Amino acid sequence: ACSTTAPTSNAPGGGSSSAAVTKSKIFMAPKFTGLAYFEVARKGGEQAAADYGIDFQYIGSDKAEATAQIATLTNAVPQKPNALVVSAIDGDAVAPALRNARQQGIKVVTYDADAAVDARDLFVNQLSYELAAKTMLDAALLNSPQGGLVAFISASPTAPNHTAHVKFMKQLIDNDAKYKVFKYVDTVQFAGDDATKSQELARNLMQAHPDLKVIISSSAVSAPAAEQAIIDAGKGGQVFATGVALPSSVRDFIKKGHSKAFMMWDPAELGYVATVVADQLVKGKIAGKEGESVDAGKAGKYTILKDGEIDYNKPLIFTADNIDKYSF
Amino acid sequence: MSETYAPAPGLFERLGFTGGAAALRIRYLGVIGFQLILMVAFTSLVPRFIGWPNLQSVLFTAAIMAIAVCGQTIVVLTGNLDLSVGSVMGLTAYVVFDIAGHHRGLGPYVVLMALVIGALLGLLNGTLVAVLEIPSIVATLGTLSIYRGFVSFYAHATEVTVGQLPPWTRAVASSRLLGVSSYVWIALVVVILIGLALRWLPGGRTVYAYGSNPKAARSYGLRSTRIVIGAYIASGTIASLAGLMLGAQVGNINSLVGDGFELQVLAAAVIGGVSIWGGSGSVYGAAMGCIVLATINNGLVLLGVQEFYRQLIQGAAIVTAVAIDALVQQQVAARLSRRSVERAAA
Amino acid sequence: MDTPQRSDSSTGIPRLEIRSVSKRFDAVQALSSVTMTVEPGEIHALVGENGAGKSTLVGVITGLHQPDSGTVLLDGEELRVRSTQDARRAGIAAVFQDPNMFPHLSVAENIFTGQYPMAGPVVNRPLMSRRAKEKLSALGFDLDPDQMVAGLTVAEAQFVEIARAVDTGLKLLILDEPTSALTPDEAAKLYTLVRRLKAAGTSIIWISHRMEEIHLLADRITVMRDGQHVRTAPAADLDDDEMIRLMVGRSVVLQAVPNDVPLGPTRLSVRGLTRPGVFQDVSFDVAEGEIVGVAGLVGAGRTEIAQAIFGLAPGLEGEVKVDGVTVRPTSPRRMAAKGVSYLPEDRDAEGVIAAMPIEANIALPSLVRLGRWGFMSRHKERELAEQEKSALSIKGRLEDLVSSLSGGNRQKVALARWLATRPRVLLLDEPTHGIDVGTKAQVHDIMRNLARKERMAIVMVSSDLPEVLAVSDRVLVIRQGRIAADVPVAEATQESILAAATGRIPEQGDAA
Amino acid sequence: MRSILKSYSWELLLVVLIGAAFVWSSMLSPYFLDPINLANSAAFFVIFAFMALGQFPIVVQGEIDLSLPSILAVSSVTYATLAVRGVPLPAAVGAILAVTVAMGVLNGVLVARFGLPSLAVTLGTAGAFRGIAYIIAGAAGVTGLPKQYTILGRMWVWILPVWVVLTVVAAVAFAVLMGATRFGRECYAIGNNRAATRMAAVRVVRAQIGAYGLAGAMAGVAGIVWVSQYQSARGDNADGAILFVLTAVVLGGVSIKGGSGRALGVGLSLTLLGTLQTGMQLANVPGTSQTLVIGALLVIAVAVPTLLQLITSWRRKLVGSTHADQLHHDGPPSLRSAGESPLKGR
Ligand SMILES: Nc1ncnc2c1ncn2[C@@H]1O[C@H](COP(=O)(O)OP(=O)(O)OP(=O)(O)O)[C@@H](O)[C@H]1O
Ligand SMILES: Nc1ncnc2c1ncn2[C@@H]1O[C@H](COP(=O)(O)OP(=O)(O)OP(=O)(O)O)[C@@H](O)[C@H]1O
Ligand SMILES: [Mg+2]
Ligand SMILES: [Mg+2]
Repeated sequence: ACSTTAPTSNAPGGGSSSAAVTKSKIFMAPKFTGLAYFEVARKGGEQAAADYGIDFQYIGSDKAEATAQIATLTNAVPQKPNALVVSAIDGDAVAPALRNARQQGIKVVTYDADAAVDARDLFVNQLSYELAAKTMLDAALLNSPQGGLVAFISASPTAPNHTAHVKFMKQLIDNDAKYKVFKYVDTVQFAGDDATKSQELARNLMQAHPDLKVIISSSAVSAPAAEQAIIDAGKGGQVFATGVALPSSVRDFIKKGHSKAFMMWDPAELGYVATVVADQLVKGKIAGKEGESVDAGKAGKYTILKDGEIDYNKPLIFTADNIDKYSF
Repeated sequence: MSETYAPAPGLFERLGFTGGAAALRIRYLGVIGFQLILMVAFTSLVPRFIGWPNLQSVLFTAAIMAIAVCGQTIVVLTGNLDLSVGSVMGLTAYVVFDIAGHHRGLGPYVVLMALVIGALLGLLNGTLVAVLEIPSIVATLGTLSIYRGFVSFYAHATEVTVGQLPPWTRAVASSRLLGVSSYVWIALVVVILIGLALRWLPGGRTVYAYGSNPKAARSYGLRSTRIVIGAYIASGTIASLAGLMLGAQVGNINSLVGDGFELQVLAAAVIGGVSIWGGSGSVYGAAMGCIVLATINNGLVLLGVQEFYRQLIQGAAIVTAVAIDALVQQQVAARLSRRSVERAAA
Repeated sequence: MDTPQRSDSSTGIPRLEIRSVSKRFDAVQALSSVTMTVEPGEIHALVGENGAGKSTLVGVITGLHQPDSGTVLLDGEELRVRSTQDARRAGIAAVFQDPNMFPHLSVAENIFTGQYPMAGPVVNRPLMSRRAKEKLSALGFDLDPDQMVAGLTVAEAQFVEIARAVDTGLKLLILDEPTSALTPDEAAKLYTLVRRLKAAGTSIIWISHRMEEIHLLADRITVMRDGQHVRTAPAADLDDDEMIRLMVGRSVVLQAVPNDVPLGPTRLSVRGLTRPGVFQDVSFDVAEGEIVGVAGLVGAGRTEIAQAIFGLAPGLEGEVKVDGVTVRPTSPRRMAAKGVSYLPEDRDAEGVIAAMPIEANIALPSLVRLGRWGFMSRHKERELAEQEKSALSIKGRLEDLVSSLSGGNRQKVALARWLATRPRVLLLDEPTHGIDVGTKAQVHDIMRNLARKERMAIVMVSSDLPEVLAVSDRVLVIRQGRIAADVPVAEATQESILAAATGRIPEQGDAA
Repeated sequence: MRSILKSYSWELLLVVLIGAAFVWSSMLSPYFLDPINLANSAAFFVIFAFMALGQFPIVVQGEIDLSLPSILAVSSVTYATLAVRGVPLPAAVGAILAVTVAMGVLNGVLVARFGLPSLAVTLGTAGAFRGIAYIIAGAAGVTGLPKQYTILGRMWVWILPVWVVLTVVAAVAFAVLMGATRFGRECYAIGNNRAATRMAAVRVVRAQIGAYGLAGAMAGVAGIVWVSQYQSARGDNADGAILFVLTAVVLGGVSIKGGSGRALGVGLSLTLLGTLQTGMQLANVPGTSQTLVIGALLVIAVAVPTLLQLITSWRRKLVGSTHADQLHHDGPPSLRSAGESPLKGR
């Protein structure tokens, strides 16, 4: 009585793809609930749901653990959503759960943090890794035009997007003339999206490298926390933290002139695009093939690239001039 | 057998450490020795380590933890644990600063509010442990989830941003006195005050007595329920102060602030020689434990060592600390019992 | 002997009056309608078998237990105490049977717990130390008041407890078996103290199993049995036999039974056993069927020697042979496998597992035999337990928890678990410590039986000299970790043993 | 009959709660009663079940092991690394078991042989082992395992995933181990009174090291389960799982003070927690509420017996008789094993 395939459930419900679906049911699963960033993206998803008549649900655990997200996804499948929009906390560990969902005819779109390529249909990347790296370095240049020593704080050694960002930044500093003014500290520190830890690292990095000019982090928690630590250490205006941050959390720094620039994208629009893409997959408007183009309405038009990646690629650099335009 | 005895003054006695008091004091020396070894090692590898700016940075990192560890120490002295420290810190930080952000005129009442919230959370912990007799590790494991759950409920995935914090709290967080951060001074004051209270106030002595032998304490009419609840209220109140300071220091406060602090604080207490079985140890040792942890973290960043190794080294430090501690205690016990033999022989 | 003294307050109101007090613990009726009085300034001995309810009565008087019914009156007024602190305020203090120390705290703090001398809102620690020292010196005991209690010997700890209880202006002082851990010298100091307090008008309740000290001290004696008051009489009216008869409901005599069975070859042989700083060069032999009594002052190292032979002390020098085969005593398990067993002196902490049933306790050391491949047979376990239970006539059902038994029965369980392994050498450490005379005689019979019939070699460590003389075939005396005398029982007297133990009179050729 | 009911009252309570949770879950979500889904959800709890079963004898002995999730991480990354390198399956499994048992034994030696407090020791080794896992896995983790190494993750026995079946087998094995073997009896004895057990010629140190080694092996197997279910491994695997594991053990009626508890209870509590979580997730209850429910369940369930006792005593007090002193029989000190009289300092 042993078999290597799971018996599939034949409970009633949606799920059976491609057949004309008029109102799609889409679940959005962030890495974990409780972070402001994902909450903004959720607003975008809800906007898309309103615009396109989608049955939208926001699901997830408040624990930043892979097992918790896997449980969430596993239990999403029997509810027969037409699509899952997922930011993967551990892209490889959640892959089997996502593959299972796909086998059941559920479309899977990742946003923010990708899963294994064969575990999802499409990945809406906020910024291609290289563009993200460039933008962060541009923000660093705005802060410290004369360049100087850069240190990186990453979320965790196991977060692929953070790792890729650091890798590209190092390459750009090594090879791109524009960023030649920078040097970098080779060892990457990890703060696990924890504000306290980020601050401690920022302080220790400043001690370790008296000539440190910039701390760059692609964690929206770490970058503002590090800036705060710099200010409290009395180094505001001499050392800068930059990288990804919600405008709301850095408005104060920029207005007070401690910092010149942080970067991000519009998470709400990212959530919007991801939800619309999922909806169109469900409705059969797109097949998810390379080269296809996607019309996300008021959020613009995009092209599907290699490996099912859609680059949202609208970096924002927040400076004193524009920060008041952003309300998230 | 002679009527009285006066053992020949050994090294310990000549240093003023007599009898059992020596046991406790030697345990301090253990932590201090550990810290010295770390400092020598780091200085020889990275001379900048010993520079004043760096040391002051280490102290600043240790400050909030040193405050939180005081509360944990009081609870551990009673033979219990408080695993909800991190959640209490997070809850107070978020809730209080959220309210303060909406009611600008609160001023220093913010602190009062925080302390009251902390005391109430502590009261709940204490009631679960002392009245409902739930083993403390279980009870506070539960409230760890419950308190954290409450913050994320309350926060609704939004942040209290720097701009919303009362400016004076930020001012305290970044201010300095005699070249040292105010936080370090606050921590120093709190640690000393609590240390003094534990040593000189009847309530403090009662905590030690209860932790040393709960059954005897009860038979001497010490109110066990009151002592345990009191310890938890103290822990909650102190944690809320730490949470308030942490919130002001972090600036942007989300519902996850303070997560995992409980284990850091427990580790610091253990490294600082606070006996996990209750009845012995001191807040000074525990505060030293915080400095040890901060030193390890700082030194490794200075050395440019990868994060992976930090966990490894910190874990090894904890094990080494308890091992040394046990060794010292055994030595002391052996010494004392041998002295009894000498007495019998005298 | 003093005559009962009705001093100062000649109003005739008793100092303490207990009126039909009852107290029940789950299944046990510990006290049933006990009525008695204690007069001002008298020493009132309270005697009774183990489990008679003496300690429970103390608990009721001092607020440790709340009686189910009945009242306690102090100087004619109803006493309402809910803790020992309340009792203390009312003028009642007690030294309890179970040690109630705070091992991590200093001697001074142990003495003043809950009633610290204050200087405003803070504890006046220097004053506390000074007063502690005074109190101890008043007892003739000069201890460093800042020393940690964990490092004290049992006797020292006992004195700290006494110092804590004794106070000027006490109305009633209760001492529950205060001398069980003391040497005769130390006990004598306590007697002096108690007489002094009595002279100052304090009433004293003295609980003891030692007949001689009861006769030495008591004005009146109250006998209890099975939670009931049996009789109160002036000490002069009760002789030993009568008292024992009242306690047990029959007469028991502790007397030597001459050994009529010849001894066999040497079973246990110890040569040059040394643990530096604890005991040195201990050598002796025990033959099949022989009972060797080990006497000595408390702290002389008897327990340490017995435990070392049982494999509890690593780093040992010397040689141990069982039936001619050399065994290295490295662990209890190893020694048990070689047929050596050890009954610890601290029954509740080491002898039994109170929260487990009788059967599980009895079977624990025999688990290896009770099944195969690591499994154990419940059936065999019960069989074994039943057998031992009836052999030692232990009360209760097999599935009852040991915690529900009285001290004597617990001791029997502690012994039964070893007898079940059919040992060849039995090391007994204070086998009758804190046991009433009735059970004591029973235990002695069991020991004789084991030696004579089962051919075991028995080593009995005991501080009870009459017992040593009554049971042993040979007596070893330990002093400062060395064998000070090794004599056949016929040549030993209480005086000669004491002399060897204290080393006061360096006589008798045997002294090492 | 009555006494059986009484001695199994905790398990009965759990069964009732499971029934209630089933009804509640099926009302919350129409998808809950789908057997395939139930089986899938059960598979999710296998990892926790293995760790909880491993933890169980240790807790019965009155100790604790916080390092199991870290051992799992070492296991998963090592297994995945070996798999990617093409080491034959049996050799890989053998190596994993050897490594994880060794880690468990290390804990056991530190706790039992050197007498260090288990909470502190395993807090330390939890960090150290996690560091090792990161070092082995490197930054990216390990993926792309050959199929045969993860085959068990996709195998079904009739209507159940093979791992679920193996978990049930393991649970039964632990029930037998703790209920009918010498080792089990020794565990209970040690948990009740370590000193007396040692005096009864039981090889206490060996039994304790054995329990830790066994727990290590269980965490090792859990690591293999992880890899076979998730087809990848990273250094942070199962980080934070210890709270769930402890919750399962304690809710299963295993006293954290040691000496009591049954495998049946642990199995039932896992079922209860699984039912609740699955039900809530199927109903898309927000994560925060889930945390709150589980935390509250833990506290309330453990408090119920004392609460009932309190209520009866209050009632009795109202009626007039006083049994209040019985309530305070043995107080709340956590992790204090009964036999270790602190006075016996030697
Ligand atoms: N806390 C308790 N819980 C349950 N039973 C108890 C408790 N305390 C005492 N008992 C029981 O009450 C009875 C009287 O015990 P108590 O300690 O008063 O006897 P005792 O006369 O002091 O004996 P001993 O000479 O051994 O000290 C015994 O059967 C004992 O088992
Ligand atoms: N609680 C204790 N802490 C430290 N040392 C102790 C303690 N109890 C006893 N000792 C010391 O250990 C040594 C040996 O004591 P041991 O108990 O073996 O003596 P003993 O003759 O068996 O006395 P007892 O009659 O109490 O059994 C003594 O020097 C004693 O002072
Ligand atoms: Mg008694
Ligand atoms: Mg002894």
